[in-house]
Amino acid sequence: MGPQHPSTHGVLRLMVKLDGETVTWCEPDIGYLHRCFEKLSEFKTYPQVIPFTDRTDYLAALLNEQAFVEATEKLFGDAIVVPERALYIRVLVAELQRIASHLMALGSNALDLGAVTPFLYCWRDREKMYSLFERITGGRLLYNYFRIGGLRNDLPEGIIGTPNDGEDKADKTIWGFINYFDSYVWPQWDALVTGNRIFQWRTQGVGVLTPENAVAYSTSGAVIRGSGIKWDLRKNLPYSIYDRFEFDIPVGKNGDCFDRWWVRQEEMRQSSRIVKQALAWLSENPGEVMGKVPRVLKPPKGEVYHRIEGARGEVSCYVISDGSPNPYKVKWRSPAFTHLQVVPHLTPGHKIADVIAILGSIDIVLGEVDR
Amino acid sequence: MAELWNSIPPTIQVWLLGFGKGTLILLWGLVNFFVALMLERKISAWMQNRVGPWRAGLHGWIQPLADLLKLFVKEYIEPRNVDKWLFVVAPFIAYLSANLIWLIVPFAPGAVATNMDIGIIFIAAITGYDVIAIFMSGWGSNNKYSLLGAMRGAAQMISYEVTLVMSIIGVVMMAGSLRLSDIVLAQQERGLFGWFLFPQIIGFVVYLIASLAELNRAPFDLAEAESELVSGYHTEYSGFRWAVFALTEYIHLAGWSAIAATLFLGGWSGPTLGQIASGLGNIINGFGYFTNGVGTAVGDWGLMMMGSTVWNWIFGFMWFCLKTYLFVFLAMWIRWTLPRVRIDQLMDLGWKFLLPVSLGNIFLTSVLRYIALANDGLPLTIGTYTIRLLGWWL
Amino acid sequence: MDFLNEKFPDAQFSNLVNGDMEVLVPKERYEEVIRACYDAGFKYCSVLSAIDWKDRLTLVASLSRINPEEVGTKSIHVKVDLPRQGARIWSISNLYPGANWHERETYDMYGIRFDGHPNHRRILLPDNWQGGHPLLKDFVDKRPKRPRLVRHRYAE
Amino acid sequence: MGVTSFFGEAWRAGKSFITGLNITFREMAFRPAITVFYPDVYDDVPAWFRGIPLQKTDLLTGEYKCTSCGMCVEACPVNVITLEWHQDPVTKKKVADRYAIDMSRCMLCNYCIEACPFDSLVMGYDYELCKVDPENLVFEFEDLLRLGLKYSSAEQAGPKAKKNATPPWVFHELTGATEEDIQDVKGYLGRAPLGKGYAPELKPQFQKKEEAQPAAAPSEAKAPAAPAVTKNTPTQTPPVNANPANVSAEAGPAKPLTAKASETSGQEATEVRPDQIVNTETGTKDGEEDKKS
Repeated sequence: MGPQHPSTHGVLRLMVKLDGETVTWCEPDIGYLHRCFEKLSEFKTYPQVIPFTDRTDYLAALLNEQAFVEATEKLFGDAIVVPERALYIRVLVAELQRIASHLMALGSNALDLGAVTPFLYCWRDREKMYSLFERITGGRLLYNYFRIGGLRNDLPEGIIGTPNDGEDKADKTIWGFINYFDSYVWPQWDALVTGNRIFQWRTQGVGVLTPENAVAYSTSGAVIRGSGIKWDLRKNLPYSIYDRFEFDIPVGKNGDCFDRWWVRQEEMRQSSRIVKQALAWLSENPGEVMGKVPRVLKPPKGEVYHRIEGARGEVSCYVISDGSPNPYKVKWRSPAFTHLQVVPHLTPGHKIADVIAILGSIDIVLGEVDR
Repeated sequence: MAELWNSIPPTIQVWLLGFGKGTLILLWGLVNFFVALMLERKISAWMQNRVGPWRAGLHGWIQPLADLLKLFVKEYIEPRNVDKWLFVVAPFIAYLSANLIWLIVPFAPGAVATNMDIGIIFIAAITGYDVIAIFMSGWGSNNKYSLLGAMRGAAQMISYEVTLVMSIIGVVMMAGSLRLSDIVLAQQERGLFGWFLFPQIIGFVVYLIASLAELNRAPFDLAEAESELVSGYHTEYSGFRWAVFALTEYIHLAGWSAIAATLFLGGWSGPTLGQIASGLGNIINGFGYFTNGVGTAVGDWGLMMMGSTVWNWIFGFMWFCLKTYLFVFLAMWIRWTLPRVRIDQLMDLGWKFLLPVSLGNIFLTSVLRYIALANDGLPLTIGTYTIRLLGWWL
Repeated sequence: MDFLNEKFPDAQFSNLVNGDMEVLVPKERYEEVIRACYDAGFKYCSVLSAIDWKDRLTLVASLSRINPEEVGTKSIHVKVDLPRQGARIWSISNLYPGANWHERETYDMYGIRFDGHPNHRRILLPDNWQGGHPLLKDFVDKRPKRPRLVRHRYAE
Repeated sequence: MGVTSFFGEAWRAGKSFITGLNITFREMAFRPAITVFYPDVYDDVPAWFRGIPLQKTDLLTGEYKCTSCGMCVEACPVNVITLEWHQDPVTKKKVADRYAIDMSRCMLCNYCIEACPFDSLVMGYDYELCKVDPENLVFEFEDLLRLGLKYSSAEQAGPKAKKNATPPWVFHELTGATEEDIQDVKGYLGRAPLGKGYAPELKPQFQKKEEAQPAAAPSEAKAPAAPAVTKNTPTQTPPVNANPANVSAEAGPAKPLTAKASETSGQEATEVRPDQIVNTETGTKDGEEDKKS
């Protein structure tokens, strides 16, 4: 199956042995999108690596930037102080990005299961979101917005909006989008796809990952939470300023495709909660968004392993500095790469249609797998 | 004209008629393809907040023509190692089987290509062709996706054929004939809203689901499931051969919708121009209370028009198309809403749910009908009134 | 994390900037340390990679504990120094199935061989790749470079 | 499977299907299409949009702002900027021989703009950069300048303004840009500039002639610089027929310019249209040059 196949989310090749329609053996073959990110980083200065991190997981680019930027800031220690406002804006855009990424995950999963219309709805709402991102950062998909020590620019004027902005302002103000999302998008998804019996037939009891295996296979994000382990690095390893926000972690029960789907769907709502809190803070506290940084960034010698909760799971970044402007080594731990290992474990015994469902439910992005 | 026609020997007459009807049916199939394809694209677009095709023609409504022309001039790619004969012939067999359905569909009073006694059986028979075509294309393509799609398609169509016929039997029992024209007439006799849809609601739902499965349409489009088996049995096709498959799909859709309209919605039956006009005249006359000239004139004209074969045809045809496309719309609506089922769930649904339900429907229909017929002549009491009501109902 | 201190007093301990603990062990005791960590509840292998220090390679395995109640969880980085040429080491992927592909990637990029790995092949690079192990510092890409595009006047 | 669960399942399934059908029907019937008819209608581009890096020109002096310092080349993560320069033996300044951006590899990260110490680079709003030939995606200095004119502005003539600056039409000669190119009448590279952020403040010869016309009327007689200007511009500025406003001022694109080149006309222009601040500035500047000549 693949590399050119409509539902492999990129260029993934799944070698599958079939007995009739039942899968007996499956192995992913990756590397078709390898772009030498880690080698490339060794030749770039620290700021220059940021746009490349966008390109690993292109559906959640801001979260990758967050991982790398915060790792580098940790290397600097106290030498770089990021302004409060920048931290809040980072959380704000990261959570918006998480909603966008989850929307895409749900949409493509629905498409894999044959429902085309939800996918188009996902695009419709994501477009609104991308207009917001475009206004904030200047890019639609690859933003290059975070900087070491702050952000490129403050939020543009009028983007926050007021808490009673409705759907008509969904692509103009963040409040407008969040209200539209809470009142329209989320219930629509819930009724149209999650409540649909065919969808439930297709996903419940398919691709069950037990909690033990979820830990053993190093899964994270929605996959480990779908298996019933309440593990979220935003809570368990509070990076940035996530300890100041109030949100819950949804957990699944059975660890099947439906639970992973449901966790994602719930998480979007929690993200919108965080966004609301951040918006409330931001509309009251203006200020700088860029801290004082030297013109040439030379972190002191040292190494740091920074883990954040990306949209798909644990995005972590292992940066080693030798005191020069270029990182000595950057290791990118991408969740999709790790999650894809589970596919050979989950698929045997299922029908070929379930392979697609499982692949969709662990939500891989091949840009991130191959880096 | 008539003399000229009579001067032709009867054998040749038959041939000429056959050719004429066949050409008309094929043309009608093409018309259906254009309309249904465009409807599909537009309806899906509207459901997804899009506008759909927009450039070709006014708001893109002649897009199918442009597509067909494009597909005509495309290269016919024939992959290596295909079974050439099967590969080439398969789309045309599918096309044939789709068009054959239209042979027995009554378009308007008396307007039917072949008024067969065994209409329903004929339908059941020719759907078998489609299975053969799909399997030929899947096997001939020499492609794993095609083969899987073909196997799925064959399994699905064969198992749903049973259910399909079972769901129709209720209607046949009520009409007492396998001939489609008779079924329409039986519904017309039952008066306004005497369609078999109401008494046979179970049969109708089963028929709807089974025909969707028979048509390989979502949520049962397993044979071409694009996210699993790239494009199923027609993965390897391109150019005009692929276009023939597309043609087949939409003609088939319209054909099954036409059958559904005939069986359950009374086919061409519906108020004709004459009936409307006479009814209008009756209203203007105040149902006889204040007869006036205008009302009488309109009513008389209506009575005159009632005898007009041409107008009855036109109106019958209109009602027929309306009902057919109601079903086409329904199929599209369902397609763009629901996700796809899995093959084992499909089989479960077919054999474990729809078949028992349709058998139960047959049983229910026969029992009620027996009771209703048996008690037809009894004096009017509350009990017998209920039974009489049932008798109308069935 | 004191359990490691007690068990392996000879290993080198240090702390990373973000509070993670780092333990540098000799190659022979790697398996022992990993098993000790595993038994102590560190059942989650976050990442496994290597660093090329030009004179040696350092294998890093980051292990952490999945405990939903624990806030501010710390991970252990087990480090092993290896020679640059022909490095072989015990594979942890039977203990941590999640490290399977990370080990394959480390082999792919640094050339470290893992004994007992269930599927020891290249992963990101093609199986027939002959160009060496790209993340080594002395790796030279011998493939032809894409030429710079040159255009002198606007042609359209 | 018991009878209850049999029919219960059917009921649940039917209910959920009808919910779904209801949603799609409502979407179909009651909500408008969100399609943007792209080649006909362009969506809004926000102020921060990153299209293509372009070179700005100081419209007051007519000089490009780039000093070939090479900061952008250093900052570029993908090395798409080619800069070749030599040192002018007289002025001891760097002169760029070649400055090109290979847009086939540019990833629009904005670092060159941030690195530029002279505010010379700007991210344009043009996003339709498709070319048949990848070699046509190499944008040379002339192209960058020509396209960057839309985003250029006239700087305040402070004490730093050079006295012997190049006359304002020089970049015309350098880039071979016609008014059509600058105003992007043909939609040569994407869309016309937007008002947000970078409002184009253009030299009079690049503004619509309609606006220049009232200033031109009273001072036709005094046009000492007219020959010089016509000498420089005619080949590069053919009569532009695409713009109906230009047809009325067919007397030659140079004439209104020269008319504006006097102090009096500049003042008159402010009287007629007080919002044309740029015009007055440039007018005075040009006037000084007139005096010198």
